[in-house]
Amino acid sequence: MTELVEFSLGALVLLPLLAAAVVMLIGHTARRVLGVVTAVVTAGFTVPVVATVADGDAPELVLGGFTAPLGITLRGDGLAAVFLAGTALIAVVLTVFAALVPAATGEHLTPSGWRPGHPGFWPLWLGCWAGLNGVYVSGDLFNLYVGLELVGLTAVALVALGGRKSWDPALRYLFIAVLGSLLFLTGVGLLAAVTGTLDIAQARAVLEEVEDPTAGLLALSLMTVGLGMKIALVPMHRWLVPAHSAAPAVVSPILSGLVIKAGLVILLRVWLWAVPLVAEAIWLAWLLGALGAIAVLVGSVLALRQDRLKPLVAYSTIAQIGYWFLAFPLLVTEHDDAGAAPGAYSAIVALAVGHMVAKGGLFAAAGYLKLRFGTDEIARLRGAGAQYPALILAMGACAVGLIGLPVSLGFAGKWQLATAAVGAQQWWVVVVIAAGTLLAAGYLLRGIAPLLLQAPQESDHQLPDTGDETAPAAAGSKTRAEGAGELLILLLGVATIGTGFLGSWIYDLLGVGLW
Amino acid sequence: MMGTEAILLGLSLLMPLVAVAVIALAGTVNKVRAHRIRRMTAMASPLAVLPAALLTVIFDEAQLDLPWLLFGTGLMMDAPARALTLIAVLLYGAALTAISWVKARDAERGSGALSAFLLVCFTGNIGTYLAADALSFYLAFTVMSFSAAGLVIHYRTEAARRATRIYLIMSVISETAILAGFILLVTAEAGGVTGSAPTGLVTALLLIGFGVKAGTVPLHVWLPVAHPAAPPAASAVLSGAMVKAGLIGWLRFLPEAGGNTGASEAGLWDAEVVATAGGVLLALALLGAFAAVVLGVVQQDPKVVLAYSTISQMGFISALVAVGMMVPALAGLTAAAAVLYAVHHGLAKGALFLGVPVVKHYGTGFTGWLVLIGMAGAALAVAGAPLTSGAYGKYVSKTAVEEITVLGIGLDQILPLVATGSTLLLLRFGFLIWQQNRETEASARAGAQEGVAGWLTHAGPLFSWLGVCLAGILVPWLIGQYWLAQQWVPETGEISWSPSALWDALWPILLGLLVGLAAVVLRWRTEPWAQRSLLQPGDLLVAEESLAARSWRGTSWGLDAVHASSARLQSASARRASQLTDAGQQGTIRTESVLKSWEGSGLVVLVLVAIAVVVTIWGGVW
Amino acid sequence: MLELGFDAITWYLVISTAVLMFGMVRLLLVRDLVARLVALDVTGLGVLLMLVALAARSSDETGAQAAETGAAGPDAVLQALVITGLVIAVAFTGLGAVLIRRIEGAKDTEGSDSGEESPSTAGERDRDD
Amino acid sequence: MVNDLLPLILVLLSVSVAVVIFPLPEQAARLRSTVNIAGAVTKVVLVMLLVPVVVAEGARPEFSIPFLPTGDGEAIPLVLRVDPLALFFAGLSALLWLLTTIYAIGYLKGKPNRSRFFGFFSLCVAATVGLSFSGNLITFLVFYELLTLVTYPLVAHWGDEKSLQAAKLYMRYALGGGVAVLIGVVWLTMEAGPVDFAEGGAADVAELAATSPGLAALIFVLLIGGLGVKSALVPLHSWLPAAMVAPAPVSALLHAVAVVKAGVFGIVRVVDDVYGIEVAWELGVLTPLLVIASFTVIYGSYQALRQSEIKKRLAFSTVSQVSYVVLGVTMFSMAATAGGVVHLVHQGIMKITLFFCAGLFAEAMGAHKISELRGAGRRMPWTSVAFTIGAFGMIGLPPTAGFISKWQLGLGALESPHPWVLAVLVVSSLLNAAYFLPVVWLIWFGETPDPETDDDAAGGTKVREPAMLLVPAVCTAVITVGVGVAASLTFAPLEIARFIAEGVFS
Repeated sequence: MTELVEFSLGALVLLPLLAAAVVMLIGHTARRVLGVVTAVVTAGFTVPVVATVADGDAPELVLGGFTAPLGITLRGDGLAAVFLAGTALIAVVLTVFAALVPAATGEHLTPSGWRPGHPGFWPLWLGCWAGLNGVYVSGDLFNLYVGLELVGLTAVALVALGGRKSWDPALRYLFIAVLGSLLFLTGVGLLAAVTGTLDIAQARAVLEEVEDPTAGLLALSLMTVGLGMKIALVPMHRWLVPAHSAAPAVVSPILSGLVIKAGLVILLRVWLWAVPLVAEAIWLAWLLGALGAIAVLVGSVLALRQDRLKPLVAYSTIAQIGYWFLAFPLLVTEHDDAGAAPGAYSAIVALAVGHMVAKGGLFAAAGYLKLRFGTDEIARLRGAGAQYPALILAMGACAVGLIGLPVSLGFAGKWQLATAAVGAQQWWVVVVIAAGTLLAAGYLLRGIAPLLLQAPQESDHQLPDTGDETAPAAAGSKTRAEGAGELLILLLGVATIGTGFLGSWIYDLLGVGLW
Repeated sequence: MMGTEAILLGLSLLMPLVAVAVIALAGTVNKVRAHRIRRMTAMASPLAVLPAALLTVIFDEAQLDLPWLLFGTGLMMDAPARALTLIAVLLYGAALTAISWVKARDAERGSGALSAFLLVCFTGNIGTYLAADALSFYLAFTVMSFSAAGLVIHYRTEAARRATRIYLIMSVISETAILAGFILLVTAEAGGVTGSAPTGLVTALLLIGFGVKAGTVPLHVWLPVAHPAAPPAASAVLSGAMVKAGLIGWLRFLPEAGGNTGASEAGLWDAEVVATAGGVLLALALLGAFAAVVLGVVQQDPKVVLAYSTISQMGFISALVAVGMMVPALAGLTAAAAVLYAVHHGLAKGALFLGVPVVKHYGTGFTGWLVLIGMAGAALAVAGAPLTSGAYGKYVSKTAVEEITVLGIGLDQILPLVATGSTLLLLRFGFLIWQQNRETEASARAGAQEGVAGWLTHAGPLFSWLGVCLAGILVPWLIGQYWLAQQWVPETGEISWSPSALWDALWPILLGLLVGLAAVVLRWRTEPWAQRSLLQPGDLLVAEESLAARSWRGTSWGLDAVHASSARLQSASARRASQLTDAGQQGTIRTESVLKSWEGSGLVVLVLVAIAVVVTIWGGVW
Repeated sequence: MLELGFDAITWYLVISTAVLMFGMVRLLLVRDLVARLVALDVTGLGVLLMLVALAARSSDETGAQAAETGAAGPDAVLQALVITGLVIAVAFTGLGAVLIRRIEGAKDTEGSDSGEESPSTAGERDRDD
Repeated sequence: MVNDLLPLILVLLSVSVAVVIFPLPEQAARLRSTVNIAGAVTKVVLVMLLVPVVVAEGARPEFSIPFLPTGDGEAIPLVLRVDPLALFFAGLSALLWLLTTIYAIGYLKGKPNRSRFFGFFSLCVAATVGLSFSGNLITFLVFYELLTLVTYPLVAHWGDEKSLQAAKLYMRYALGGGVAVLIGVVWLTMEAGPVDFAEGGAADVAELAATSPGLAALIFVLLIGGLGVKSALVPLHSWLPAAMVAPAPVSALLHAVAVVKAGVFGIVRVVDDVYGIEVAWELGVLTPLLVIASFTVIYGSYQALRQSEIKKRLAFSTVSQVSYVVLGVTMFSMAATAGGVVHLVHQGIMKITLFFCAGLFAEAMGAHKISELRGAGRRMPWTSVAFTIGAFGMIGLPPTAGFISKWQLGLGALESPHPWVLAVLVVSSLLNAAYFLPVVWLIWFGETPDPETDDDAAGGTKVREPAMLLVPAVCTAVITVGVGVAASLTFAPLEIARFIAEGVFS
């Protein structure tokens, strides 16, 4: 049995990479088929890994027999299993969606003008997925860096698929991503220089003996700032909104749902596994906490003011990112009683996975609406709910996940964060959570309610610039495939509510291979 | 097993309700058949009263417990209940026949509804008499008082609607007062701890609550307005039976007032508070008795005069109750006297009220003489002339209150003066009826006498009136001798026909006649005084209405000002709050837009990296 | 040579940090895209130079316990990092260049067609917002 | 055994009805109605089956799944447990859901978006039943928030500007309340561990109150503040009259059964089953809540007096009547608690009658203002009879259910350390009479018929009262009188309420 598990660990990373290479050679329709097959098979491979982790032991695979420090070990512990499962779920749904609705994969320039659908989506997306899996399961810093770069590169290219207006944001995203990874590389270099090894477990062992922590601390802070750029923490978030809203319909959920999670996982690996938490790192944690709180408030306020759907959802991402960093001070509280840290850690993971599912669904729905109606202005989308009841219901369910209302992972995450905060006497965290929840309800209501409760023939709020105010005309009738696409998004909505019940299962899973 | 009397008790309440249900559900079938059904049930409605009649006549004791109804209700018939129920049966039976046994043509408009309301009132009324505990009494009392509104509004004229409005307001006040009183009463009894019970509050609440119904002075304003507005048969019942519910309420539930064992555990209520309350009640009762005469005499409408006579007679009865409260020893005696007098008054007043239309329709020709004798007999009874039930009632009550003196004058001297007052009122009533009869005589002649057979079935009002008159003569004696005698009034025994007793009954009436004669001789014109608001029917009412209107205008103006200012305040603060949030949001957007440009965010990133590196390296120093 | 008491490796470290700093400042503050791309490469080279310096420094430090790494020369792990870093820098520079060309290309066509209506860009205008 | 699955089945029943109804196309009215009514009937039957088992034999069927992790390993479960109080509220909502569904089918015939309406309608009832069966604070919080979410589209059903504004106001209040309850629950769970509802109060909450009373009182204020929003205590009540723009069945179900009762049910749970009445009394938090409730009772009636629209007046009457329950529960006497709990059901039945009739008047006669009701007695006799019974119930006249709870509250007031509450009850019933009797007066004796045409048969222009709307209204009116008259039957609401009160004080 263990060979299957170890084989699947390796297959998780290498199969999508192989498929990415193969898919470049075949025709457009064949790409969609191969894409879907690869997605299903890769998801299949996650099952044994998650099963073994659920049983309590963390499978390891040493690639090519080279043991550390030179060789590469893939380790599937609790954190990896949870993120693998979440990514698999979202990836399969989005892949099938992309296959069913090719127009959602961007636009490509043909001599006779722009045509919907971009075949280049498939290799980039499979490469990105490979990078993601690589980041989750890799046990050493070098592999983290390689995975991170693979994800960054493919993500920038995926954004660029969105046609002319997505190139500029893609370029900006590129600059920020590369700068971030360079800082991360310096950090890795420093650590390697100090500890002589790249393997996380060994590096930690060495660092614990070294009595002068500045080197480790410098590496930690550089890495944190670098990854902060890639995850778009508040002062460095400006690239995310244009990039995620200009990206094609199926790419935005991938970006918001999955790509920024890679940065977060690496951050957690570095903070909790690689560098032993020393007293001096407290100020850095508090800096992150403060930036997180600002992110929650600024992100929500700006989302309130948006009048287009996709920027609104993008700003909501920035707000949700704030929650993850809000928990950092709780990880390193002085009187580090056993209760607070694991609570805060599992809160971050629950919030992240909850966000992954909910944001994936919401962005996919927003993109789909923009595809169908040609615009994502909330005022002109008024009454779109009448023709797409399932879609609006999915958006509602995802909104529940994002606001953090009960029976969603968002709620479980906020619950654990609040309990950890109360346990560590950090009352300001609870206040920020409450304010964030209410603001989130505010902007999501502003975005979704007009779609649900149409009164299109109402003339009183006629938009000055648009001529006709009849119900927004959908571009042509809904094909069967698009109908199926809509149901897929509904599946994501239902998943948001369904995963709500897994709060305690995820907590137990995370206990495996804890730092 | 449930005795036959218990079944009869249940039936007496159930039968009327069944009839009402039939009338109400008749609405579902089509128009014509519905009308016929309603007319048939109305005609049959007097039968609904039968079980109650049988119950009172045959049995002297009855007990029925319904544990599931409300909080567990019990019905119990004892001596006073038996007497009063019999009177109610007679009056309601007469009223129902008077309404329905007439030619279809001149039947009251909507007679079905009127008999339905009468039946519901009947159930409520005998319910109050037969109730064993506070809860069932309150249920019956509410049913009676709210369905009585249906009687008063019947003609739907503007006057009737004003009367009903006032009646409803007063009965709501009385209901609430009684509810609070009963809750206090029940908890005090259940609690049973001596001395702690709020006697003053309970007595005050019950006095007010039942005072409204019994027409004691300050609360009587609705009576002279409501009774005339109702159809004559209904006002007979209103004056004859419903007013007595207030009395039975007092007898049963006033602390230490009633003879029955229920409320008077030794020491639960402190006595002198009850006594003072009794004094107050006595003063109000006497005031009511005499003021009503003065106000009644100047009225124009015969039915208003009768209403005022009811107020004065009820003043007489409540005086008896007050004495019972002041001197607990006399409680049993005065209660019996009050009940007896109530019986007499019910029948006599009912006869007079029923007589009003009878005089109009049958006042002339062959039946004229019969009507004249009957009306005169009833009037004499009310006035308390010798050999009539009135004399008997007055005699019993006088003996009951011998020792009490009010401001030095013996109560037994004052009470007869009430008789003079009522003679005056009745003279006025007679004059008005005669005057009214004279005007209508010319037109009535045209109505030729129809055939004897038709005459029989359509002379409902005449027969019912005759029945009540006869009952008025016989029944009080019957009740006095046999029903009440054994329990309460053992020592008076036979009423003595000695000349002195006869003279005691006679001189007040002669005095009244003398005054009346003097009035006619001096031809006092009453018209000029009539316009003054104080002398309008319901006297205090007009003043109260204008006062209420003015105060309502004042308060509503003040309240609207308050609400307007609070609304303004609210909108101002809401506006300021939204400006604040708007400014805050604008601020965040402006700061955030600094990061919009590449250089802007680049600078911030640089600063952040610099901070991270500097603090890490030199962090250790702090 | 200015003797500041640094041996060669520390000099390299100082120089590489300087290159890194200048590259980053230039990258974050310049408006022109191509200049920014060049600055990106300079920063990349700065980082790689630092890694090389670190590799060298750790080699002579751990020279004594060279046994377990079995490599007398500079630290192999860091060298592997440098090579990978180079490869990734090349990949990103290529992607950046393509994007800049497309953006500049799009800007030019927009500038020129403001005069006359050219068929090829007709398609673009209706996707204007 | 099957009993333990029953609470889950009851909750999932309405959810499955919603899942079936949502995708139904608009025209499939017949299928939608059958599914709806079938679901409602089965629910009522199941609840009836539970009554003897739970009340008589004292069985407590329970269903629980782990839901939220706590620091020390074992997870806080989602618990659905049926105890008499839960059954009490679930029975009320199941019965009234059936009647309101019939009413809604009739009311919305031919109107748009019916699938969406009935879908959210059944979800709303699922949330209410879930809330009543919840066994610990977390589950209660979950269904409390779910109720807010699910009722938003119902309040904003018509989709016009007014209802959107009202729905937004409602959402803002309800979510604010929800967040307050969340913080309270988190704090309580951290301080006293996961709190399970237990008769007579949870043990660890009691020792928390013993160790740090200040903290326990603060948490109590947070919880009651959050729940107060939905039970429309005065400072937090302004969403309720605004939400009157919703269609009649929604305002009937929301303001008589689901939303308003959820808040008050929560308060009863917190006071009786979390803190326990004695602990709350020692903490001294009951008296201020009692004062607020009394003020709400008077203020609600006063505001109702000033309204000129029927539904607005009923809304403010709801504000005042719902606080009776809070009044009863916080008076610290067994009879008063029984009175408060029984009023939970009675008020629901009476108020839903009034809302049904208001909907009927609006639908058949187009009467929205009270002045337009003149002469309705003649034109719509059956609706007017139902309305009159409902109004008499609200005033608290004997044969109706309202009298039972008012009498019980009165007795409780005198037993409790706050006898002055009897004065509040008296003043409020006077005010009730002041704003309900004129309406009844207008209906029956409003118009003075002109003498010429006043023959009884004509009866003015009779308005057709649609049967689908009339039958539920008359049913609830009959139940009002039935419950009032047969109050002391074995499983009548009053007996169950007394049974619950004994549990609370044991």
